[in-house]
Amino acid sequence: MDILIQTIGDIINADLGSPLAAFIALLLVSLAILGFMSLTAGGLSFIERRVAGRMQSRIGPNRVGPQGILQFMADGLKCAQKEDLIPDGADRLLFKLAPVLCFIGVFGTFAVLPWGNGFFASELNVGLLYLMSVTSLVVIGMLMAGWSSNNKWSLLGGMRSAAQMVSYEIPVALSLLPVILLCGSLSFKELIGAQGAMPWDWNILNSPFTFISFFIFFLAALAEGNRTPFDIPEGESELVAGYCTEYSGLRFVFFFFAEWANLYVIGAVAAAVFLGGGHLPFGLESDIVSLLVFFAKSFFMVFIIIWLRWTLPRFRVDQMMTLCWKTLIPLSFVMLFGQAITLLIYHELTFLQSIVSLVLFAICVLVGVKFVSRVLVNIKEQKYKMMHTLTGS
Amino acid sequence: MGLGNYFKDIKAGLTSAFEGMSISLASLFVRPVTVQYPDVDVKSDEAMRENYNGPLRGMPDNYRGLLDVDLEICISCKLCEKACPIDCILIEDVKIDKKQIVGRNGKSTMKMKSPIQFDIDNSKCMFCGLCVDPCPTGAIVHTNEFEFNRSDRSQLISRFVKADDRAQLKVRGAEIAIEDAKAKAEKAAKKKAEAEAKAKEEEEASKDQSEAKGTKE
Amino acid sequence: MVKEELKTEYMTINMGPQHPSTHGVIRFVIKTDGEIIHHCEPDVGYLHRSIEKIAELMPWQSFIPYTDRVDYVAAMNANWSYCMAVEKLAGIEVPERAEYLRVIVSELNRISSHLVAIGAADMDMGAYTPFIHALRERESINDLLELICGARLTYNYMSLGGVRFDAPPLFKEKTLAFLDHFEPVHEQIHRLISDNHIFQKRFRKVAVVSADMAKKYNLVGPNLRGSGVKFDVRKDEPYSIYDQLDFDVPVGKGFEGVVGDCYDRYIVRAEEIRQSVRIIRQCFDKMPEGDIAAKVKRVLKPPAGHIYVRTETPRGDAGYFISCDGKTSPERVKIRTGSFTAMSIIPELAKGLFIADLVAVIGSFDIVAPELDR
Amino acid sequence: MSPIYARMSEVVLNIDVVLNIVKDELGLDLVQDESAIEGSSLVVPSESLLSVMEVLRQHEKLKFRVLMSQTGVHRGEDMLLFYHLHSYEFSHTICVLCVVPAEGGEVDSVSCIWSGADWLERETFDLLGVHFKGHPNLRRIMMPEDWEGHPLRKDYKMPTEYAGIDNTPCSLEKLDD
Repeated sequence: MDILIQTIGDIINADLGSPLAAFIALLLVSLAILGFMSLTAGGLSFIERRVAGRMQSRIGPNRVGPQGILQFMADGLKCAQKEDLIPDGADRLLFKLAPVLCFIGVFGTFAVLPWGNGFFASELNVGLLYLMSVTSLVVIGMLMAGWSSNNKWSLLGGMRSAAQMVSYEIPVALSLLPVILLCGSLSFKELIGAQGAMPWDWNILNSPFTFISFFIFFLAALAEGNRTPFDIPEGESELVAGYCTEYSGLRFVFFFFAEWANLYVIGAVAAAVFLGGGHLPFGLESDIVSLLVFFAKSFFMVFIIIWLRWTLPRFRVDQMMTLCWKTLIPLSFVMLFGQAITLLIYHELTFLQSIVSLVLFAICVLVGVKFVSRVLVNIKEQKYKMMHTLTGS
Repeated sequence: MGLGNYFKDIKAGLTSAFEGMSISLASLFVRPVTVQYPDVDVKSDEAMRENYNGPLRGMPDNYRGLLDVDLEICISCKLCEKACPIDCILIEDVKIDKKQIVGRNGKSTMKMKSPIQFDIDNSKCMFCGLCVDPCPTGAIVHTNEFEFNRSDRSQLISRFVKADDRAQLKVRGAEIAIEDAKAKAEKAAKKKAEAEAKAKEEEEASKDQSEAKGTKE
Repeated sequence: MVKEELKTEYMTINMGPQHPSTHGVIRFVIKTDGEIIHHCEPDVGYLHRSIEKIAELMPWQSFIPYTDRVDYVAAMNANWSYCMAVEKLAGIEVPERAEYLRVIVSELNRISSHLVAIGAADMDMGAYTPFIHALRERESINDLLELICGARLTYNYMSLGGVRFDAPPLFKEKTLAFLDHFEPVHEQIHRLISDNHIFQKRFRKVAVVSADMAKKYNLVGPNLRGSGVKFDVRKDEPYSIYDQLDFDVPVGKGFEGVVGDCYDRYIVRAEEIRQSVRIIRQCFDKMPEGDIAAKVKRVLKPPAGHIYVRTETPRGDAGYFISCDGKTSPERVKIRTGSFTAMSIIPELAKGLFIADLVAVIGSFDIVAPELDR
Repeated sequence: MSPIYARMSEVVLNIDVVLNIVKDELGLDLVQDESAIEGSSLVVPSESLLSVMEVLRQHEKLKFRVLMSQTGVHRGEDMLLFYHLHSYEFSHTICVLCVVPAEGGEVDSVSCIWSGADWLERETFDLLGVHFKGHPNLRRIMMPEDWEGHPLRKDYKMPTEYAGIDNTPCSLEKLDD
């Protein structure tokens, strides 16, 4: 059931049976989503800059608003005031259309994204399939932007992005297949419903195969979202700014809007499909709580993406393609078959699943502990031992 | 590429990313090194100690900032003007009444001349400090002032001699020049007179001698 | 039916002078076949300031601040080369304490310069965090050098016959405290980026310069040692007090690929940082008390003749050729720098590389544009 | 200090050895350049520069495989060209001086012997106006293509304007009141 539409319908107190009321309700829903998306994208841009700043021993934007929280609004306003330049010799129609397409590609995904355990803008039974196909629009947008700019760097960026995105759609889809196999559905509602509250009940820890599938999905989704280490289409040290070199003002904002919103999409899909959606243990289930839990999980994934970006260098274009075709795709096939076989075994030996899940969970905890200890060592090394006794200049 | 290499690749990628991420996360918890400059008084030791973790506290004594000239002890020797590699110093001077001054290095010197124009073009100055080294009295020094943005390039020229002083010095200088000229003329006249007297004496002496000779003969 | 043949042509791309990764203002005209470079023509001279011409108009001492500007990333080392050349020309003896101070500041400067080189190479690869971590440490070195000479970048610290300022009180303590802090952080930066698998993949087996090729093109310094030639002016033609100091000369051994690839050049710089730390510690142990500068006439008139002096700067040996006709200013100063020769090898190296590799090559050669153009 | 490093001061290249080698190989009588303050230096006539350089590079007692620096000095009527060679095998250096007339001076390019000479000679051409015969790509390198004159020559006049940009130096002016 389309709960959001229902809710809106309740609020405006209309009979959803009539076409006009349904249209108004839909419009309101999409406006709400647009508002959410802009806030998320803007907020993420702020969070990313602050996190990046702290990871690089600097502060990041902290001037506009308390702790710089309104920085994204200032940036948006600034960009809105900029002159809208279209380069001489550019294909004007395509040049104007490209950012819109990119934006639509990301905006469309919000139609099926879950907002918690029971919230959906529209609950499609082919939700994942829809999501995969609608994000392909972004490729066309970037290719158009690169081609129409009449700039060779843009063209190179556009070509790279086309090659990259077309290739990485395959591992994204393939790595989702084991989970689909497990849950037997493409609908987000059922994917979430099939998982439990505790970590070992999540899809990711179901078997080693889903575990690895998660990483494949994560990497491939990074590549689709143009994030480091796969930010090859816009790698500024190589291609100036890639496909969006010639864009300015609001059109440029559209691209970056799409990019940051896409971050959230990646996080949300990962949270819904692999990380147990909005479930909470100990029977604390309620709509609002599941909403919060879901957001927390999505934003944690987003944080990891940001964190990765400010840690890793960038692949070279051929290495990126090698990684896709020679590593991720074969691996995801193996995972698919492995999961199929595992399912058969689990069917025979039901207790095995919980043992495997617990073992995987234990491994995760161990790795986490190791990680924390490394972090502590590194913190100790980085701190400058102040010489308070030696104050002479 | 064998299967072994394939897994080695994946393992190397994962472990190095693991370590890298632990380092970038670590810096998330370490205080940033940024000094938020206009908010923090960078010249003060205390403020810098609170806001910056590095070896520097405040500004060092020999910081090479904006040049400053102490005209009281400047003896207008023009060594700085000669030392400047880019000719951004211009000095014009007049003679003044002799004055005993004590330089920054503690040595006392006689001040005979004073600049009536001492300009430094800060838009050209590269703060190399070569003008400071040869100064015999320590009149020209670097301050630790580094904020000297101006709206106009002509305002970047620091003129150390004020217009009033310049006028005064010029008047006094002219007087001294006249006095000097007078003194010189007097001296010259005196010298001349002396020379004449000497010549006369010599003449007389020779006369005397010849007379003496004459008498002898 | 007219059969149209498919025609392909090379795409000419203008990379620079305002491209983000050309380390200053260098321009490359590259002809590419898609992503692969077919022909690369460097176009230098955007930062040409006629420093050699300026030298002819200057008294001998006044040219020292200009040598700062030759290579502003390692100004101390450039100072030193010029001073040493003039001192040899005029027969000026430098006091021992001044020599130690010179070694300390130029090794500190070498560390900071290599940190920039390493950081810039990382940034060209898309890793920003290591770059800023490297610059954070460099900032501390700038603080130390500011403490001793009052400037942060263009030091003008050395004078003919010695140095201009003595080490202030606590300079030793602060420097040693910094080194204690720096050594683990330096290792940390390496764990962060040099050991990174993606980074290694980008750098290894890319743009291999064999030892013969390096000699033919006269690569110098870390670029030469990256190709496996063990030559360091500090060891092989020791000047100053380097023969009394104990340090190693790192050479490229094909750490992650073949000898002479980008990764070798990169890691040689990293190793040199460790050696510089060793040198500074030794210098502080051995530094005597005494004068910091010899008495030099204000108007210097060296005897006529010519001299070619080289010292090891972070970008290889900087050769200062000075011709003197016995006047108060040089007749001709020629500055032979490492970046210039490193740049001349790029057209040959770039053939067949990816555009992204060209960026890696520039980063690994550590080209500094003002030094290239002078 | 470890003994594997040959110190330059210990392995001093005897200039007579070089002169003898050149005489044996080419039958040329060369003279030593006395104006060098440090190290050995020899004068080579411009017409036999290429063959002498070839000998210096190839001879197994010399093996000057590296051209460290190439430059010129404009002195009166003459253009003095300096070539600084180095050998990593023996760790010795030598300076080769070649004098050509300043006006219309020509000399053989050594870029066929050392590839690194390519850019060095381009720079000398650009700044001093020496023409190198047989150079593959003798164009301006530092100055713009349409620049007039060669800046490092002693008779060079500073231009007051380039491409419409005023180039007169600004300096402080004396006050007059």
